[in-house]
Amino acid sequence: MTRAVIGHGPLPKEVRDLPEVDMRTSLASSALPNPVLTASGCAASGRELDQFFDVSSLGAIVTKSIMVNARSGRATPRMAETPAGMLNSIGLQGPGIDTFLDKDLAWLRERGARAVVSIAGGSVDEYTRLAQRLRHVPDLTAIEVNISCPNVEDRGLVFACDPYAASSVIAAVTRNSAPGIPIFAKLSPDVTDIVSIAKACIDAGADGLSMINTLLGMVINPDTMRPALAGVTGGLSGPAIRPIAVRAVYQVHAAFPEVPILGMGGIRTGIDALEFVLAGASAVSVGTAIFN
Amino acid sequence: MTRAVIGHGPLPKEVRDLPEVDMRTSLASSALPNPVLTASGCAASGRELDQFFDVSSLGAIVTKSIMVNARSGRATPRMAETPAGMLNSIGLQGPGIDTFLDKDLAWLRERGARAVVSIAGGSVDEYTRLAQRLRHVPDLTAIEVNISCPNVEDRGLVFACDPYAASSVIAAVTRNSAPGIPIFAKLSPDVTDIVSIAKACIDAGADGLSMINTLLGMVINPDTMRPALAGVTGGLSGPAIRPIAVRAVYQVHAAFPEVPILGMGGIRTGIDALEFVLAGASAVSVGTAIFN
Amino acid sequence: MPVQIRGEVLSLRRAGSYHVLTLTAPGLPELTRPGHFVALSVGGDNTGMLLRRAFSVHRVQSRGVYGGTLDVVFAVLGKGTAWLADRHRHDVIDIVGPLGRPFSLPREQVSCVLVAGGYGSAPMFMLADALRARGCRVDVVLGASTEDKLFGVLDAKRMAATLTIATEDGSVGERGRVTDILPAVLKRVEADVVYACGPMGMLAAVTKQAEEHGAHSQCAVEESMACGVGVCMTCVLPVIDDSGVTRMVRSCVEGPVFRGDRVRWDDVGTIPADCVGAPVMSGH
Amino acid sequence: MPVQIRGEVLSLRRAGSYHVLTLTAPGLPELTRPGHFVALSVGGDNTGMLLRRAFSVHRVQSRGVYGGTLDVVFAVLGKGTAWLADRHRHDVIDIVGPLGRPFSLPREQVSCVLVAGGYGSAPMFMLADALRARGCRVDVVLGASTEDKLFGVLDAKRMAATLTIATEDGSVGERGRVTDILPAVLKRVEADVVYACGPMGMLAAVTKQAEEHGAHSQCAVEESMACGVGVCMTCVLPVIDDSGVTRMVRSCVEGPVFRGDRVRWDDVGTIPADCVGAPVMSGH
Ligand SMILES: Cc1cc2nc3c(=O)[nH]c(=O)nc-3n(C[C@H](O)[C@H](O)[C@H](O)COP(=O)(O)OP(=O)(O)OC[C@H]3O[C@@H](n4cnc5c(N)ncnc54)[C@H](O)[C@@H]3O)c2cc1C
Ligand SMILES: Cc1cc2nc3c(=O)[nH]c(=O)nc-3n(C[C@H](O)[C@H](O)[C@H](O)COP(=O)(O)OP(=O)(O)OC[C@H]3O[C@@H](n4cnc5c(N)ncnc54)[C@H](O)[C@@H]3O)c2cc1C
Ligand SMILES: Cc1cc2nc3c(=O)[nH]c(=O)nc-3n(C[C@H](O)[C@H](O)[C@H](O)COP(=O)(O)O)c2cc1C
Ligand SMILES: Cc1cc2nc3c(=O)[nH]c(=O)nc-3n(C[C@H](O)[C@H](O)[C@H](O)COP(=O)(O)O)c2cc1C
Ligand code: FES
Ligand code: FES
Repeated sequence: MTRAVIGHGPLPKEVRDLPEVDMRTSLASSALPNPVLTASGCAASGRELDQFFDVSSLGAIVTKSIMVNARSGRATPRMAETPAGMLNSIGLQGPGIDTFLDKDLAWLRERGARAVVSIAGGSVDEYTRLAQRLRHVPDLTAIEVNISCPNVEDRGLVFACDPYAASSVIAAVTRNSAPGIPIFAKLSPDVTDIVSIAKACIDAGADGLSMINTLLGMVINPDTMRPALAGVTGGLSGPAIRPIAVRAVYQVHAAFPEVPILGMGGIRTGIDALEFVLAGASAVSVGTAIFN
Repeated sequence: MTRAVIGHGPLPKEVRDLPEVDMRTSLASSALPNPVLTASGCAASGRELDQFFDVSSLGAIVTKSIMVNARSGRATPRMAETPAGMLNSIGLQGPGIDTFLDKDLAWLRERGARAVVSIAGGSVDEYTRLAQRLRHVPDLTAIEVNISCPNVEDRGLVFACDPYAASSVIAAVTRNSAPGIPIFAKLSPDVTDIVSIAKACIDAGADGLSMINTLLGMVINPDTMRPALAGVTGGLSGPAIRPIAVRAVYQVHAAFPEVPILGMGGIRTGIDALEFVLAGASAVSVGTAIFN
Repeated sequence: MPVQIRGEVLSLRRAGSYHVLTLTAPGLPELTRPGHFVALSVGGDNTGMLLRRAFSVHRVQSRGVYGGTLDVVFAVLGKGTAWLADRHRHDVIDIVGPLGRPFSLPREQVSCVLVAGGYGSAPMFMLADALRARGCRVDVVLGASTEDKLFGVLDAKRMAATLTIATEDGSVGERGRVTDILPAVLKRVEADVVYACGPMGMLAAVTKQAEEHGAHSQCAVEESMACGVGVCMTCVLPVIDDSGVTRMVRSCVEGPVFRGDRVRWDDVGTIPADCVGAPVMSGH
Repeated sequence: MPVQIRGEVLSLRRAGSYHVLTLTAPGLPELTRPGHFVALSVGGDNTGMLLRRAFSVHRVQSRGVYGGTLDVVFAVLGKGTAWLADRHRHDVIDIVGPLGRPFSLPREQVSCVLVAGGYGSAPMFMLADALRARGCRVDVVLGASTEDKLFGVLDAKRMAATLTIATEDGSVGERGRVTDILPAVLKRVEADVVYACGPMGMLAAVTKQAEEHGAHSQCAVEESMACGVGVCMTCVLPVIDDSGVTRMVRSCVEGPVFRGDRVRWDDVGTIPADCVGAPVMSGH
């Protein structure tokens, strides 16, 4: 989108078609030089991409969702390509918040790149501890709360699929975060009524919404006749889901025109990004297209 | 899938890769010579396709969802192509049940083709009247109940998105249909928990389930900066949604292994069809791929 | 009765802003009448582009070593036409056709004016041949925004009794639109029938001018299509039937050629309230 | 430091069951070491195939009119490789590379055995050159199910001190698998290091045989990859680190070459219970 972002490596080759104008935007109270961010889980913590282009030129890096403890993730295969999309079932592999802060976030700060830290938990308590841990971390652009996680305390029900569960997490995070840091709730499209989940998050204190996370999908390998992913189901991302993402952003923006939205889902080009902006997004995240 | 189905016109060129074996299957109590059907709304009532191949060689034609009265549908543009998919917002244009029975179903019967009649309504009463109207129609292979319609009596809430509403429609249809005719409830993937909707339909008397209908999506035209469809949102179909459809079939089959499932969503090839069968479908419908 | 054919690219050449694509198409020429269209698959294997693209048949030839060829003329508009413009000799393109209802030809030897905007002239040469074979007089009116967007000027010159051209920038012919010059032509040649192909706005205006002149009009419309064969209901527009009732009819099977006076041009893109099955207004 | 290059197809030729693709790749040769891989975009514009495909670098040449070329050897497996096999001269393919960690080269002049299954020999020729340049002895062992699935037999013959071949159908060399013939070779040449590239099962067995013989092993693995550059965590396998702790590590950046004795071959495809961050078992 900004010329600096493109053409030097595995990043959306065509995210460049927007006019060369002042691209400054903001995520709630945080100002960004441009509205193109990476999507959580698709850029790790930025370091690998910095070989290809200057990550500090991005609106921000949204880091891979981090949990309290180190986590090995799911068994492999973790990925299957699908028509204009892909499934992943990484299972939130990561080093845990302490190592993340010491190594990854420290690197981003040193590098001068803006960071949106994505957090994930298996219980309201885990989100609370993550928020507390981030409370005294300086210079965060925002916290993105990945609520598309199973609640281990409620039969594995995904927080993002229930207004009450979603609201409990967001309330805990806002209560325990430093005042002034924008809290974005990341919504799942796998719900009957995304507007009601958005409302629950806003009412619980979310400053903005990130949407959308992946859709639950599955591929069966015709040769083995078994699910292609070790984890059986996985999250569908990529251009295939763009129409669903644009619809979700549009619906939620129509209901809450004042609430900033970080739009994502299948963005590959500047034109795609523009579609999200027209639907109501203030900024966009690029995920799967980074792999292309 | 059966050789007769392919190669003569706009029909899945590659739906042929399954082994040449006995392909007989059944939809609940109805026997089919092979498991490939057309999807509702993608084959009209079969007559146009008969120019390209013998429609009586299909497992069955699932006819365009019919309502009680003639209906003009939505304004144009009604279609937008998306990555590996398309959006449609036809708005159930059709001639109404009487003309349908006189002209379309009569033609199918004369032609010797099996027919699954898809019905759609704006109220439980409309579905009831459609079931009654079909009660004395001989030789129907099944009735497919398209419940992805807004309930005009309940703020336009889609029947398929609420277990109670879905169950009311299915109960009314089963109660008013000829005994012995299989009733398939067609489910929408746009729900938090498709298993609970499936359960509601089965408990209400559905003999089988058709899944999935389209997902709600939207495209904004970057030139006009307005929604590409006159109806703003539309239904997403095609290979893009296949992983979601396979997942839905798999989940519902796991929960209700005895209930026959007519699987659909993005099927283009015999391999794709096999994926649905492995996920638990007894037969498959081909929709968007007919246009290719 | 359309057929499905795997056509091989014989040639692809530029003509002004347009591309002329010639494909092998055995079996197609014999079935094709002026005004028919074909639907071409685009993008190749594993493409994200699912839908066929519709193009008027420009020319068919049934003899020759290839056992039948097809020419279409196209402008690069989006992804699919960009892909077509990038084909090479021997590439294979899947063709379904001929589709739709062709132009109606008059029984008598009447005076016909063929009006086209941009690539809308593509089907007009087959039509002119058919009309002249019946002894009709054929005059041609072509229009475009600028010279390079006119198609087939030389051919038109050769076959038409007269050729009149309008370009919006005046680069050739009169400065203006076809509808600025059409009334004079209708009058001069005492036109009985007007055949038109081009943008909706042009067709609406041509229909009106034909009516004012007392001529019949036959208009080939271009509506966005998903299936092209009548099964999906994407391509509808409001058309008045013989009994005066308006219906939303499929332009891929009941068109693309319509009697101009039957199409409710001003209501295209809407569902007229008096159309069959229109939503019943609630309220007072 | 990888680069992204739009490579032009210079040639595509068959070699037994495989295809050898030569692309222009200015800037790539200078950066590439034996064992590096490249990630190629497949499918062209508007393709439904989003992900790059990974291929070992077979050969690079930095001189010549093209300012750098790249050779990869591939088998047609699915849609993406089928697309690659259908390319023509001058087609453009987007390349990212070199990626991953290359083979470690010994400091001393030791005896090296290079073992490869199928197209696993692709990276071995650059490796053999590098080893011989350091004065190492190089012996090669190639295996495949059948003769046409061996790659580079002639080249291997030319450069290796000895070449031993096994095919499962006995069409050339010994009948059997590489691991049936490897122990004898290791003994005969008094191998210090074994370099291996091929299917996981082969790598596991080669590692074991190397260990039994007392040789080091360096194995290039092939895990399914989404990004190829370390950002997505798709390509992990359980590897023991210097302190004896097992972690799920990314084969695209910490591999594809691993010390054989560090990979928990039997646990590939699982999350070993003693691995860092493994789910804590609940219950008794
Ligand atoms: C009966 C008929 C005859 C036609 N004849 C010609 C011709 O002779 N020469 C020519 O250049 N064009 C012709 N067109 C228009 C041509 O079909 C479109 O320009 C073409 O489909 C655009 O495809 P695209 O992939 O480049 O554009 P995109 O915008 O990428 O297409 C996206 C989708 O929208 C549809 N679409 C977009 N624009 C149009 C349009 N104007 N009309 C119909 N569908 C559209 C496409 O078919 C596709 O499904 C005709 C259309 C119809 C319906
Ligand atoms: C480091 C590395 C080096 C490789 N070197 C070579 C080589 O030199 N020659 C060669 O022929 N092949 C090589 N492969 C395997 C090659 O990447 C796959 O054969 C190829 O990706 C298959 O793509 P496809 O579209 O034909 O198959 P599809 O099955 O259609 O691919 C679908 C998806 O799965 C992935 N995938 C499928 N099979 C494999 C596989 N075996 N390994 C990794 N990803 C896979 C694809 O990349 C794609 O994302 C290598 C793989 C890796 C990871
Ligand atoms: C490999 C992969 C890993 C992901 N990991 C996370 C994650 O850790 N946290 C999260 O909130 N979203 C995660 N996502 C979802 C993306 O952030 C994004 O919401 C989604 O992929 C849609 O955008 P896209 O189509 O541009 O990829 C992941 C997506 C992919 C493809
Ligand atoms: C143009 C179009 C019209 C459709 N009309 C109907 C309909 O009338 N009733 C219905 O139940 N489903 C309808 N569908 C949904 C299909 O029957 C099918 O469930 C869906 O498209 C997924 O299958 P596919 O990906 O193979 O198209 C329609 C789909 C399309 C593309
Ligand atoms: S395009 Fe499908 S009915 Fe006309
Ligand atoms: S493939 Fe993405 S981290 Fe290795």
